[in-house]
Amino acid sequence: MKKLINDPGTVVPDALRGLAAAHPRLRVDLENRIVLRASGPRPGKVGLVSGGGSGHEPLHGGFVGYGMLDAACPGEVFTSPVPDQVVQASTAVDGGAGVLHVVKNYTGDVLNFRMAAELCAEEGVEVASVLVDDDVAVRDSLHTAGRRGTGATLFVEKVAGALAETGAPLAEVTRVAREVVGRSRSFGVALSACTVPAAGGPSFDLGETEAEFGVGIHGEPGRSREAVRDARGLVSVALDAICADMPVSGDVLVLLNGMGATPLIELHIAFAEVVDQLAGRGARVARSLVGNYVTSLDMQGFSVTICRLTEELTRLWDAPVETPALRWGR
Amino acid sequence: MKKLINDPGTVVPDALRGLAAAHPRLRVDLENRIVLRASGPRPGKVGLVSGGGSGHEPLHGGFVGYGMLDAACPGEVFTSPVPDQVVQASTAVDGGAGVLHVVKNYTGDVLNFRMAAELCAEEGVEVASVLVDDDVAVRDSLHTAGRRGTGATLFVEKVAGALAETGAPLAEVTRVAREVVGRSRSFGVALSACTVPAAGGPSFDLGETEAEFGVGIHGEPGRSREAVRDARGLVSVALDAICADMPVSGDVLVLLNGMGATPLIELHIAFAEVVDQLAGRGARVARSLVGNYVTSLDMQGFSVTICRLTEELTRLWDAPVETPALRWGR
Amino acid sequence: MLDAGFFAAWVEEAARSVLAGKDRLTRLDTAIGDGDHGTNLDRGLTAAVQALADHRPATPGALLVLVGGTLIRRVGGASGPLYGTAFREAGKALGEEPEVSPGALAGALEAAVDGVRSLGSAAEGDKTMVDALAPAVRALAQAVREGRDVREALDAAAAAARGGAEATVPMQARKGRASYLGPRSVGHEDPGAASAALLVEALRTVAARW
Amino acid sequence: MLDAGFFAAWVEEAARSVLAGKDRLTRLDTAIGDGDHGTNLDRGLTAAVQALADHRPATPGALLVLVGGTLIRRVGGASGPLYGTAFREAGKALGEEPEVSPGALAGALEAAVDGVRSLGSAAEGDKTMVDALAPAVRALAQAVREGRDVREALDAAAAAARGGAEATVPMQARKGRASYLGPRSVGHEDPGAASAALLVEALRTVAARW
Ligand SMILES: Nc1ncnc2c1ncn2[C@@H]1O[C@H](COP(=O)(O)OP(=O)(O)O)[C@@H](O)[C@H]1O
Ligand SMILES: Nc1ncnc2c1ncn2[C@@H]1O[C@H](COP(=O)(O)OP(=O)(O)O)[C@@H](O)[C@H]1O
Ligand SMILES: [Mg+2]
Ligand SMILES: [Mg+2]
Ligand SMILES: [Mg+2]
Ligand SMILES: [Mg+2]
Repeated sequence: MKKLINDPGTVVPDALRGLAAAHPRLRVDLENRIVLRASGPRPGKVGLVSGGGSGHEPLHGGFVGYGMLDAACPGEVFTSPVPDQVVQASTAVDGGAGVLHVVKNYTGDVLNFRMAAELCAEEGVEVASVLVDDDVAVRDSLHTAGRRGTGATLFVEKVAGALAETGAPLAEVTRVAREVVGRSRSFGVALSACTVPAAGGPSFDLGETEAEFGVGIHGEPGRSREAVRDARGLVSVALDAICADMPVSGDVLVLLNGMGATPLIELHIAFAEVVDQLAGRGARVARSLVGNYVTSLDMQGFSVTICRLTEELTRLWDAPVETPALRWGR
Repeated sequence: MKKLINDPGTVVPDALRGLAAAHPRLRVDLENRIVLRASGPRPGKVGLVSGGGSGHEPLHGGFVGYGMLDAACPGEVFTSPVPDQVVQASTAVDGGAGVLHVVKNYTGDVLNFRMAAELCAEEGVEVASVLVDDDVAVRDSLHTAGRRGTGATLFVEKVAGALAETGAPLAEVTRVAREVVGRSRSFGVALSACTVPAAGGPSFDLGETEAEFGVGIHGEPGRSREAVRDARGLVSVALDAICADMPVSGDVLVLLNGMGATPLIELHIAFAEVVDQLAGRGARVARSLVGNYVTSLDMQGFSVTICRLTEELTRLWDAPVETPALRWGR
Repeated sequence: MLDAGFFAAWVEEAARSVLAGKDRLTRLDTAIGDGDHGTNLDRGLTAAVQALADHRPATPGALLVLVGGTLIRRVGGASGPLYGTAFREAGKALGEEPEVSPGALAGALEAAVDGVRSLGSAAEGDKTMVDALAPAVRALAQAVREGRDVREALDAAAAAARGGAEATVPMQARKGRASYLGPRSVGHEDPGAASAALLVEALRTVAARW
Repeated sequence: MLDAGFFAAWVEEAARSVLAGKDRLTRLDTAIGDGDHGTNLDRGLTAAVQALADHRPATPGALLVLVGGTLIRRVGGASGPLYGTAFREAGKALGEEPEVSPGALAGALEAAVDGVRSLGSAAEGDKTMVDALAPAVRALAQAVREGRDVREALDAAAAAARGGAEATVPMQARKGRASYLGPRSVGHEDPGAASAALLVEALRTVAARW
């Protein structure tokens, strides 16, 4: 394992120091591992808190700022944060209008955020939660852990963040966040595994001509291992899976997301395929984002996330945002 | 070789289609392979044109927009553009105040841009050129091809672009561009080679414990192959090389750049080291950028670029910019 | 007999054993999860040992509650809240008694498993730590009911835990990260079941030399 | 004898030979450059063959100027302008004559090398295409001066080009991308010298069957 790190045991604190130094508009509480807006909470504004395991950068710390998150709680690599982090973040960002927790649907995230929410309630902070579970590679069922939360998390954070910025009440912000989840689906493909620093080796071994279909963002193997195809073929597998789960038509928002080690030139090639193939399926890519946003350490591969837009969602997506990783409109 | 591409022969046009679809504010001339601002030339404003081989994304196409480039000319992968592209781009962006060519110092780029400049002159477009040669890994000499242009290209494009936006004349824009070059130095380290799609295999083979020191951005081997170190050690090698060439003190602008396949979490770790170690050397990181900006396809590794700031350069760096890959202040 | 010192010794032995088995747990989690289970539990138990070194509660109940809270505060992931709850529920069940009878121990571990089950809503057969914990607690309770001494009873519990962990190999996961793999989760031992077996075995080890 | 048809045949033969040697050229360029030389030259010569198919100029001079322009327009990189200039200068030297004498051919190729030298300012020994082109042109001129026929003269030129390319192996590069490697550029054949040898050999091949 060759990595640009000092020590597998200090990856998260070392990276947080760098994040803090790179972004003066963030306040990084190194001791408690919380990333906050330097400007502090705004009275009357709903606070948005998210978090999860590290290794998915820029998610979530890179999305803290005007129009998006108020705080992010980074756990260890691929390990959800602990309740204390979430409680402290929630208390810190509460402007009196309550706090929305954006939680990706993993057992660890769900349990730790649930415990945190209970503790917040005890401390008098009103908390609502939205569970993001957009990954169609996982068969949904009442009897399982359900679907993973992946790329749609970015959409939820952006859209709910924009609405929160207008002073909308917690119930409204929660409603729109849930609406984004309901209208969004994702599918991921890996061309290589990732290596968790503390594990020291790749999370699985792929042959020179194999790809993992239906992977998440934690290096877990996917739904199936198949022969690799060209960008056109891989995109078509992803769109088939998404469209089989959610009929896609009309105007959509697309995230063509890199898994961390796939260069932008390749992501653009895949994105061109997405646009063409969605047109063939009767959908128009009205808004989009192409890049490494919801990553899986050094994994090669990509995911596609599609959100069926409404007028409101489009407006909130277009609203100004000013974070390290996403910025427009101001 | 596993890549998210359709065909090694169509990488550049396929990616340009994706770039066009992802960024409505760009006008991508697919036939002539030019990336332009959709808004067209502004009368009286100096036009900024850059270009080079593809495979370094977001450089240069991702830097076309307000406050930075007017046009980019992407060549084949790692192959400088041809003169026709540069001539057409220069003609297209000329607002009557002349055009500055930002050229990275590689024989191919130099020759093709020189030919283009001659053709531009014949067509009545006034052209000046700035040659970026910031890479201290290459020993400079009158008898060789000289130093490579790497990370400082981004600084030149940003700073000169900001000055051009104010309506400054070509001579002024050229002067400030040259000043950035004179005050900037870079050094790169590779943890893995990259794979040129048409070549089909890695550009060199590195052992599990080896790193290449002093690499450029074209997968060429570096100045030496040595034992890999931790982030602290690798950063210190880079800073030693830079500081041996250019005394560094006072306020500096730093680009901690990923080579394409190094995840952001690792870049932040390395950046924290840069900040600490520069402080130990008497310099303060006053401005910075951390991410994959001047890449080498799917290479793992990083480079550090340092520019000794002046008041003017700081102001121009801070000026608004609105491009796909760099955006702030509006 | 089973005083706070005994339970402190258990936590120390568990930490040792998880450290020794860390790479194996991480390998198991790499196969059907995300490769952090060994590191997670090691971090948590190391913190728990430290917490006990800083301040050793006087009663078994308070000690286990402290350990559980430490796990919740330091582990994260799925196993942090689940193991944390297990220890907390066990501690709460023990109340403020300074010494624990075999029957009270069995009752506390039943409370622990119930806590895990109600938090994670996993049933036996879902391929989780419950598949090691539940049979262990059943075997313990059964042995205690049969009047066996605590060492014999914990031998039975440890054997049942190990057997339960091994029995997860052919299961298809329905809870936790491994469930994402569907049929591909079959053929691997569940990392949480494996670590649960280590914890019960550590209890047996400490009892044997107590 | 050496009419436009002959030069068109040369370009076709060169394209064939570069296509066949493409992977080798790219491998050489991967070792001390950026791994695109084979692709670059193949793209350029394929375009040149196409350009000649679309419109075949009547004179050797115009034909070579067209080929050179096509290379400049289609290759990019260092080799595009350099080879493009070589063909253009050769073509310009030939003027508007419909047929080319051996002496005129030697003069044209001298003009070609001069063009490369003045554009790239590489001297012999710098480990570039000049190290194959310059000795080839010298051998050609010498053989023509000695009155040998064009086939023999081109045999000598091809041998000198190949020898010149091989002689780049021990050189340390001072021009082009390989110069970045400093001493590490020693021990590899220069890709541009290798392709230059292919071009001169193609000329010999066509002459042999003309
Ligand atoms: N709902 C659940 N109920 C009980 N145990 C669970 C549940 N979900 C996961 N687990 C256990 O947690 C283990 C994984 O722990 P760990 O790797 O530390 O957390 P994570 O899955 O968040 O990375 C699994 O092997 C399983 O035994
Ligand atoms: N200054 C120069 N003069 C002559 N030939 C040169 C010069 N620089 C480079 N070359 C030749 O060009 C070849 C490389 O061509 P190519 O790989 O197509 O371009 P690039 O180096 O831009 O990738 C080198 O092997 C060398 O022979
Ligand atoms: Mg985990
Ligand atoms: Mg090249
Ligand atoms: Mg895990
Ligand atoms: Mg080359």
